[in-house]
Amino acid sequence: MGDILKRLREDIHFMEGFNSCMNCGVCTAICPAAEFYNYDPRVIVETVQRGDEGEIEELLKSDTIWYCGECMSCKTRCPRCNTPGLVIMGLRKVSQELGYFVHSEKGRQQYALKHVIGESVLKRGYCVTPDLVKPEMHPEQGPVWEWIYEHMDDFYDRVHGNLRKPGAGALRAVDAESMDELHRIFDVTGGTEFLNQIESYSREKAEEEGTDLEEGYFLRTYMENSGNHQ
Amino acid sequence: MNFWGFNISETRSINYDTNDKDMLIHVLQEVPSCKLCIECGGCTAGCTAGRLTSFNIRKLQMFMKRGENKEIREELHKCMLCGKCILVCPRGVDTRKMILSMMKYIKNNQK
Amino acid sequence: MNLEGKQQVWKDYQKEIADDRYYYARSCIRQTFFPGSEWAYLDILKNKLGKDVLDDPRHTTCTGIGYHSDVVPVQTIMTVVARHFALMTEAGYENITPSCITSFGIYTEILETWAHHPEIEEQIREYLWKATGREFKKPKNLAHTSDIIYKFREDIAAQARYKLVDVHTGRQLRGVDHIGCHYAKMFPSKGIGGAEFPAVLSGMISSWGGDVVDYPERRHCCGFGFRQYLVMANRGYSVANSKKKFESMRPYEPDFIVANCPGCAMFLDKWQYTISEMEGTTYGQDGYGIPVLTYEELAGLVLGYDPWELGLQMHQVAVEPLLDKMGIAYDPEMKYRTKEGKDIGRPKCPTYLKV
Amino acid sequence: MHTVIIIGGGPAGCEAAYQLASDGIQVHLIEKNNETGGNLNNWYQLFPDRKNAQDLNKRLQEQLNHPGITLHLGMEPSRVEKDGQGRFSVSLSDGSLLEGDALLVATGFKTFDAKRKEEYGYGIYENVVTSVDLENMFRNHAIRTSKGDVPRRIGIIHCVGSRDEKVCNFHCSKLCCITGVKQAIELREMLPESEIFCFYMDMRMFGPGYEEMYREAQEKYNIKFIRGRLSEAAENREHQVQVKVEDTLLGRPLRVTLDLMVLLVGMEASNETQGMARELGVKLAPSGFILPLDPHYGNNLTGEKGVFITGCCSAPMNLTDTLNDARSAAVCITRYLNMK
Repeated sequence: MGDILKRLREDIHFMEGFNSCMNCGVCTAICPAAEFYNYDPRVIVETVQRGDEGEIEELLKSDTIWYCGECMSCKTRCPRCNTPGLVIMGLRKVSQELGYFVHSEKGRQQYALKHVIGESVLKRGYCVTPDLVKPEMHPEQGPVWEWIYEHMDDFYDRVHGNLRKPGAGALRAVDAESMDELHRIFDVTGGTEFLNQIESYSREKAEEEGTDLEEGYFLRTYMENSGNHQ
Repeated sequence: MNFWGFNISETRSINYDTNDKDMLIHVLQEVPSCKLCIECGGCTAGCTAGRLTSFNIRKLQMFMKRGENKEIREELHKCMLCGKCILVCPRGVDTRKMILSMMKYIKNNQK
Repeated sequence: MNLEGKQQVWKDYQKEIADDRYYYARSCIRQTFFPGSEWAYLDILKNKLGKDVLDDPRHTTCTGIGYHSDVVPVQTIMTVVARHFALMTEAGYENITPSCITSFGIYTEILETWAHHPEIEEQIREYLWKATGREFKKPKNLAHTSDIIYKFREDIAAQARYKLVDVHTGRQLRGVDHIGCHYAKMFPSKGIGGAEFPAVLSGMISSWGGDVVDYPERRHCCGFGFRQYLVMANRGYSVANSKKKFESMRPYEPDFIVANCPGCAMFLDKWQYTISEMEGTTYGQDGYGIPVLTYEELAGLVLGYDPWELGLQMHQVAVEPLLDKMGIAYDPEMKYRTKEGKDIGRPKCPTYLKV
Repeated sequence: MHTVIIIGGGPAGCEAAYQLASDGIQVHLIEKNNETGGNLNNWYQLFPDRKNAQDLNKRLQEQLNHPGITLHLGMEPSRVEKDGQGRFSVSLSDGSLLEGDALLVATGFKTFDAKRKEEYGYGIYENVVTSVDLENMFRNHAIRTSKGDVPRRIGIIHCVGSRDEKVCNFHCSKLCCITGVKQAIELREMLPESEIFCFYMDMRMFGPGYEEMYREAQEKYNIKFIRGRLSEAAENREHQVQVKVEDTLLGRPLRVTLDLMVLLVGMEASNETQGMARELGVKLAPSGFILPLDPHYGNNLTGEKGVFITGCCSAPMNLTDTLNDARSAAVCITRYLNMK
């Protein structure tokens, strides 16, 4: 058995998500990603079922595995109790461990996600906080959000928030001890290493392209869309 | 890039309710054997054009049956009309005649 | 549509929900976009229903958005959640109630995984001990905060100051329920009413006097898709999914949408603005959008909370048409003021969407 | 003279009764309903020859006039006991007691309860019916939507309750594919203007004349076959059924609105089959049907001496196979009794 298959078979998501597939298509029929991307979860499961290492490597380097939105609608329906969404989580993990994600446009976005979400978790103790939803990065949030963003301190006070202040309440500052514990959990469980791995593969790619990781490369991964995804 | 950084994606779903089945009606009249296809792919496996291009005759006739005529307009000219597919078909579909009938329909219904 | 058929399904999926003493876990998205909802939830539970809820300042994100964006490994999220269980245990609580649907899905998934793979639970206990010196008991009861409101929906109805009825015509207001995908699609038995006909929100609408709209794309995802929204380049997917839902519900002329997932509530609100700007389409009456509420906001309105204290001014789609129908008194002047009444300006108006 | 007790008066039980009686064996046939025929009573026409199902039923009933057969209609066995000599005594629901030298279980199947596939909306959406409901519509010659209109577009859904781990049925019910083809043709004959689809995973045309019938459905009746299992159905404002499948051979999701949706419900062991298995201590297969002693040489035998099985209590079977299986059971029983 090749290295990729071995890694997949050790992955809990893959183990739980993949039994055997009869190609019935119920997953694709209701998949939001199949509706709007050139994506077919049935074909993903069929590919891993065939078990061809080369074919799976190609998959890990492609845009395809990054189209899924992990809504897990597929789990409800599969008559063989597979979960293509969990198979995707396994494939994405291995793609990132082996550095294959930087080969595709959608895969490279993992750097943007690491930058936006990963760092927010480690700095604020939350995945999202109001100051991170910058109106220029989120035009779709609209003028009300823009206004809230500009008057954040006054505004959150009005709706019972406790923005960046100690104590309980929405949007409070997480205390230093809890943040330390969160960091140590990331260190002990491999979370920090995983984020660093994404960063180092991305850095290599950025250097290869001669762009600055945190500026040019980040913006590219955040905004680039070749339009070849349907 | 627009102001938003994205466009609203279009659906890839086949909408059978709204699709145009006019070509299908035309072709079925001229080549009734089309109804017999069991989508086995025998035609595609040996297809001369399919070896060299993205041409897939099985899918093409299926697209016609679903009223997805755009794909047909894009792909049809790749067929070399060699007729190998007829030899293979286990249901005796006159695939070559089907292609010709599609071509005729498209020629007569140029947009 | 045959209601008795649905009621039979609801009977098949009744889950156990604790009566009292809840450990509360906040949500990244809900506290950012709906802080008033989190406040209202705690206030309703404590002051209207007399329940004991602990709002522990020491808990953090569950890292769920990172997990489903595939930047946080499973062992890490499991250990972060284990820490929440430890905090709950230390505080003397046994019932955990996350406010986020993705958290609820993840807690459920983790407990199920541990049940099938005790060796993973052992490993996580070791990790937690190593990282924090903490130990934990697994929660006795896990329920989403919308489950709690559902459980006490009749008590809320008994204290209601307003009903989901048009006071001018007596017509029942038509409500669309939108259930977050991770509520019951992964584990149907963990959701009230199951995955196909969830009753958690429709039950609230009915109890508070409204009429539930069931439309063809009801079960479809709002389109958040984690990486599909978080990365700008992918947002065409997110908005397209919500649009599909709006198009499908529009013929039913709903008066409001209610969601139990904070992300869905935010997106279904904001995308109506985006679609109106990009395509000129609006989905409500007379150029307005369809107001989108969290279930806490809906409960709050029914109970007579001030709309601006609930944070309804944070919505991009104007809620005033709904407030007017329900006959709720509000001060339009105060909508964008601070707590002290200071004027801090007001948001710009969208091009097409009436506000 | 030997006596055999047969439990279940469907086609298998009836045919076996007649064969045994013709061999000079005394037969007690127990049937819970007030008429024999079992599930056959619900059928309009048979495949592949489109024979009226009730003609066959009548023929089977007439055979029961044989003097060697005693019919116990409206009766259920309340207790079954076996003594040391291999004799069986069966107490009936009216308190009477039957005795016999062998027992033949012919308790058959039940159709899958379509409500268990919640996402298909049976019992909730107005225009979703089962294949059994449709047979009933055929008998009444009334194919109408809930509003009383002629359905313009009809979808037939294969594999409902079969090959589906979600409802704990791993097995293929075998007959639904051909039933779908037959019903599609019947629909076309009654409603020549309507468009008819079959949504299938595999067309399992296992019997003689079946593949030919499938071909005819395409060629002569223009039935449209789409390879994709139904994922979910929903009802729109007009009470039509909107379905979502993947057109798997094109690799694209497909949406279509139907006026009438027919669910080809699969077969499960009947409650009586499960009950008899428990009572007699015979083994069940994972499918819930009774497990024969050997799938090739002992398909009418169970692990219990003197207890025989026939028909759909052991697996989904078409009528041809059921009747053959009944004769085969009769042969086995005769041989068993002669060696006793």
